Amino acid sequence: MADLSVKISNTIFKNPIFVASGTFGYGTENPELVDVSKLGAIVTKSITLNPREGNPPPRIVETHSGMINSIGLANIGVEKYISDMLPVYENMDTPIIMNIAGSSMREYIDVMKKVEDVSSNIVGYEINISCPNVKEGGMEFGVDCDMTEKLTSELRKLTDRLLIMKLSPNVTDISAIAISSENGGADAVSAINTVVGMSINHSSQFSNIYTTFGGLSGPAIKPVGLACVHKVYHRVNIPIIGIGGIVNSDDVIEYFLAGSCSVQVGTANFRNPGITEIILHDLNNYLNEKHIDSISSLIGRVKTHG
Amino acid sequence: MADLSVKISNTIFKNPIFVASGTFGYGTENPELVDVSKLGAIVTKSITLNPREGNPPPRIVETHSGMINSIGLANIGVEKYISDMLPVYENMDTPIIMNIAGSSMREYIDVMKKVEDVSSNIVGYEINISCPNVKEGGMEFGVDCDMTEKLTSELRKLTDRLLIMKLSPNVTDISAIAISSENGGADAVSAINTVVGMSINHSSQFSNIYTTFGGLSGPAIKPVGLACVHKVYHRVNIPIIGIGGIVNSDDVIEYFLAGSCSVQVGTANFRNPGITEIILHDLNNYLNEKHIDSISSLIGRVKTHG
Amino acid sequence: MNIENVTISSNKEIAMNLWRMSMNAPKIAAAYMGPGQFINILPNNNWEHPIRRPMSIASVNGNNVEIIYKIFGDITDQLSRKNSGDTINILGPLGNVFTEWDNKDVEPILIGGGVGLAPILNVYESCRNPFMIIGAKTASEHFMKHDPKNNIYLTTDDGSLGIAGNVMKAMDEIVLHENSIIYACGPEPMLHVLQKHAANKNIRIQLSVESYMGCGVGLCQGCVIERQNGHVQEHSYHEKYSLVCLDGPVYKNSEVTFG
Amino acid sequence: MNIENVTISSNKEIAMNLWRMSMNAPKIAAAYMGPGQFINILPNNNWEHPIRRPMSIASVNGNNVEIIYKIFGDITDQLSRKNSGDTINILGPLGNVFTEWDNKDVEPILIGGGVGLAPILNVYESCRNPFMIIGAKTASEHFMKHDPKNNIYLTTDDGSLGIAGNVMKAMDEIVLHENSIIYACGPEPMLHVLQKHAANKNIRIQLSVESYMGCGVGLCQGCVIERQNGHVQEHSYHEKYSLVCLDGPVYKNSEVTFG
Ligand SMILES: Cc1cc2nc3c(=O)[nH]c(=O)nc-3n(C[C@H](O)[C@H](O)[C@H](O)COP(=O)(O)OP(=O)(O)OC[C@H]3O[C@@H](n4cnc5c(N)ncnc54)[C@H](O)[C@@H]3O)c2cc1C
Ligand SMILES: Cc1cc2nc3c(=O)[nH]c(=O)nc-3n(C[C@H](O)[C@H](O)[C@H](O)COP(=O)(O)OP(=O)(O)OC[C@H]3O[C@@H](n4cnc5c(N)ncnc54)[C@H](O)[C@@H]3O)c2cc1C
Ligand SMILES: Cc1cc2nc3c(=O)[nH]c(=O)nc-3n(C[C@H](O)[C@H](O)[C@H](O)COP(=O)(O)O)c2cc1C
Ligand SMILES: Cc1cc2nc3c(=O)[nH]c(=O)nc-3n(C[C@H](O)[C@H](O)[C@H](O)COP(=O)(O)O)c2cc1C
Ligand code: FES
Ligand code: FES
Repeated sequence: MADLSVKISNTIFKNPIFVASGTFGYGTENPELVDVSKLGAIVTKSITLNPREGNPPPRIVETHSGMINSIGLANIGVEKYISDMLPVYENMDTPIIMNIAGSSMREYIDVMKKVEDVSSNIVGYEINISCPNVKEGGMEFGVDCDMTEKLTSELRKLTDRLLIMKLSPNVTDISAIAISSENGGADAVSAINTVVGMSINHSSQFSNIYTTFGGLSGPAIKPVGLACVHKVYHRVNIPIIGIGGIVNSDDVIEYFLAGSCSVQVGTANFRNPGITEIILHDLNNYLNEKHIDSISSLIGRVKTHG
Repeated sequence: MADLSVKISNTIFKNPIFVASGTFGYGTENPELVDVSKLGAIVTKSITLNPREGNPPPRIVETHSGMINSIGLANIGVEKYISDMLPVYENMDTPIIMNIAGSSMREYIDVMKKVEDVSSNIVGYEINISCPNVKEGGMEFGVDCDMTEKLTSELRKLTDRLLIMKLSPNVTDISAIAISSENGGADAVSAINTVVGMSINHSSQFSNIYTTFGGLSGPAIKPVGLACVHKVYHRVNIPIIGIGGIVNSDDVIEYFLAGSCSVQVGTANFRNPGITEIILHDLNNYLNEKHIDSISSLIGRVKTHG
Repeated sequence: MNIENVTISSNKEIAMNLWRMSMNAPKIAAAYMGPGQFINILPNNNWEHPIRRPMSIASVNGNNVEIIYKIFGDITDQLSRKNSGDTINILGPLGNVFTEWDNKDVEPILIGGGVGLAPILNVYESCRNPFMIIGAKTASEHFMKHDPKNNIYLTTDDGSLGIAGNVMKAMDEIVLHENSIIYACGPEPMLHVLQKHAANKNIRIQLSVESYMGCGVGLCQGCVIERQNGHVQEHSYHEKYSLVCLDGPVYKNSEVTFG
Repeated sequence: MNIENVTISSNKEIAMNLWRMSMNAPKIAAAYMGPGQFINILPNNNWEHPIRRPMSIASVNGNNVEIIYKIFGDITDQLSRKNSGDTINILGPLGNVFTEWDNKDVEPILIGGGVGLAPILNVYESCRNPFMIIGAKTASEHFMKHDPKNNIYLTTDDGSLGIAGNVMKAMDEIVLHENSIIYACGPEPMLHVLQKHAANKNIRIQLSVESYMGCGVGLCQGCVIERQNGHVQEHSYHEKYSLVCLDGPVYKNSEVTFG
């Protein structure tokens, strides 16, 4: 049996297959279709200070090997997260990583404070500074090194739990933002959030997305995610959680080779909410067949030429 | 019969279907497979001051609905372009747009000067400031507003022919670079060049591309190209040539609606060197069926919500 | 709710571009709750189209689940090329159901437009002799008989079969009672007109709506439709928008807003 | 060079995961120049796989063009699911040819490893009784008889059929003359060893090489292989690298470098 466990800072996860924020709800939606206790971790939907209805429809559209979404951070808000979800998570074996979004430093801080003020078993926070679909998505942080570092260090003061900054690919230099996160005291970075995209119905001439621009995800962006992870890998010493277009165990191996220490599965959950169980099963077989004792031994081990 | 002609500055092209640089060689390669006289224009492979062998293999790999390339600007060099290609172009009806790449302001200038010094019928230049695969690809220009404006204005002094700056999607704010191009005196911008990507063979653990990073193209990036064009459309007054994942006439319509005044077909040529003829034929039928008199009437006409 | 690899038992073109497919889907058939529910279809393993396609259940008989679909794009084209014996992957049953049509006091008026006929036919087959109106553009899109004596009214936009005009034209032939309930599925403009009509006549209506679905199971939040209640707070969740895949696809009276 | 929609006339598994497909391709058959050439295949209209797949021509008879392929990934899997009567789109004939094998003075030694056997069989069928060595991992991958009396040698890595070992083991059985020319196609390590062997023995060799191809027609510059001449200038074009799709796939003696 290959060792699938991975370590981020001082936290050990039983396996590296996490579900990505916004693609798995609050983790409790589909018990018939997926046994969440098998997951390495659940990253919950971005939570903001107040509840949000999200953007008007149309919110999603398929593209070649991908999809664009502009959900607009529809969520129950931090109060309800605390009152309704945290107690549920107390009784779950699966580690919960809470994803937080905000439109100002204040909002991120307020949300985290509220959660830190109550007792809960969540293992960490993923900070969304990279949602391309709403003003409140944190993108003004995600494209700016100074603001990223400042936000990270402010949040670092508030918690001893894992602090993970979620990076945007829609920047000239993702490594710079990763370095700022590291300098600010993040335990890890996750990459990537969605790629800015647009889709038009040639016949009706309408934008297929209400907000015109949305976030591209799915297999189409796997090469972008791998490139971002590998670039960041050479520039920071903290672990990287790989995201983008992962649909099978081969993709997981590739993300590890590029430099990830764990991965998140997003869009693929929509096709099959139980796909992470399949990926985990195949990953185990893969490692056993190839006599790879520990998946962590693959991190960053891609062989380059020349 | 719909009017397919489009105008960029003072130049009228008989139709908006161009072939993209680096995906159609020098325009003379496959006379059996495509009648180039039907094309709106041919953008030739990037030319540098000296000939270049390009990068070692592997240079290309397929990805989901796309491909990554790292050709490394293999080209015959400007001398041979002048001696061997310009005379051929004299006898061709198809407008030729010469694409130029360089590693320094000097190199771009030298290449253009050499071509301007001889007589030829090329209609304009596309300036590659966005090749992600080689140091010499101009990316240091393409990510920097000041350098883009400086380069554009230096080249503007040298020619009265069309001057088109080719933009990279791998930046935080593509509009800013477009504005710099406009300020520098460009007649148009073209967008997009390839998206930085990476591909790994999970089994051999090798990078599938010699240079590790390469440029992602094809249908996978169509949403990215449309988004870039539409963003730029609202910020500049010069025409935009749309590029990225175009494979059929519906895609062309979508690029027009987003704000393009003509398009370039890239990767699709590899699948079928005659695909532009099919696109043109279908485009004509489309416009006739929908009673759209002139394709130019569609530019930027996407209907947005709210 | 189940994910099932099912074997296709038949797949036939029943009118122009309109196909009926039957599949052997024991788990989904067993969990089926009634007309209105849908399944989410994955016809192949490749990722060109990452997202499943929702299709209303047209009937359930024993282990057999049927859909009726129209060829629109790639996936419905691929479906039409499947042969009996081939397998596809489906997820379901999903969504809620039409209600009260099986109440003896109720006089159902079933209205289907375009591919909206699948759930409508499903109700029809469980009712005794209800009124049914099926609308299409032209005769070749119909596969039933215009049979007013048996309460079946077909309409065509071009008048090539049945009543010329849209489904509202056929409504004129039907006397509405206070016990009438309209059950409708079809294009948004049709649902919109029917919704207003029912409100004007003060009769009940149940509408099966469509929306673009990313998952069908409440994960993506993509499939929303706007609710019509006036009580939406500024900071709220799920008051303004309803998830069609979970709360729908069937909505009552003026629950939701169109256009 | 033509693009042709062709009808498949037969498609059969001839050994484990190894298939032979015949198609009716009159234009490509007419333009065909000899063993070594290949076609570039597009089995469907969707863009999940934007790029065609190159396959050596295994034979041309009248309008009939044959390939022999092994199931590696998606596209070869899709090919294996095609039935006779189905159509696919192919581009060809592409590339150069093996030469001199039809010269009476020449004694051809044909060597195919893995899927490299297609062009080798193609030469074989045009030669009178040449030596031929076909290598594979195990017996189930072979579809011919080990028949040394007729100059056909099969090898298997695991010794389950013919000569145990790789193709070099079979070379020991063959006496080389100065008129011998080796014609080889197969995995790079095999070609590499054979190239060195031929140089040592001072005999001629023609190698059909593979490379990742984006277009097959000289447009993408993706398919390069390094040349072995020492005359490369710093600023040159096409001296250091050769385009396999145009200049190859057949290279002579030590024209190209491996690994
Ligand atoms: C609850 C529900 C029930 C439906 N029942 C039926 C039915 O019984 N019979 C039938 O023929 N059709 C039905 N549809 C519509 C059906 O889902 C689309 O026709 C189908 O998705 C088209 O797919 P395509 O690949 O062939 O076409 P595409 O080219 O992908 O799309 C054509 C159009 O189909 C719609 N569509 C595409 N993907 C989705 C998606 N994931 N979710 C919703 N709509 C989409 C869009 O409006 C799109 O413009 C239903 C839709 C919903 C939401
Ligand atoms: C000149 C030439 C002749 C060939 N002749 C034959 C033949 O006669 N029979 C045969 O079975 N195979 C032949 N091949 C190899 C064949 O092209 C690959 O097996 C095929 O592309 C695999 O496609 P896939 O989608 O099934 O697998 P994939 O999963 O796409 O790829 C598996 C492997 O196939 C290779 N490959 C994929 N795409 C290409 C491409 N566009 N160009 C080159 N290689 C690619 C790569 O090495 C890749 O790792 C030939 C290749 C070349 C270059
Ligand atoms: C419908 C949808 C909603 C998403 N919502 C969020 C979100 O609320 N917060 C966040 O950080 N990322 C969100 N994401 C981004 C994903 O977590 C992930 O980074 C991205 O989809 C890329 O991974 P994938 O290609 O596997 O989907 C969302 C993605 C999708 C498709
Ligand atoms: C193999 C290959 C080579 C390319 N070479 C060049 C080049 O030399 N100069 C350039 O400006 N763009 C080059 N490009 C980028 C294309 O011109 C185009 O911008 C990009 O491929 C996106 O369009 P597509 O999706 O239609 O391919 C190249 C693209 C490919 C795939
Ligand atoms: S379709 Fe995903 S939430 Fe309804
Ligand atoms: S395969 Fe494109 S140039 Fe050879």
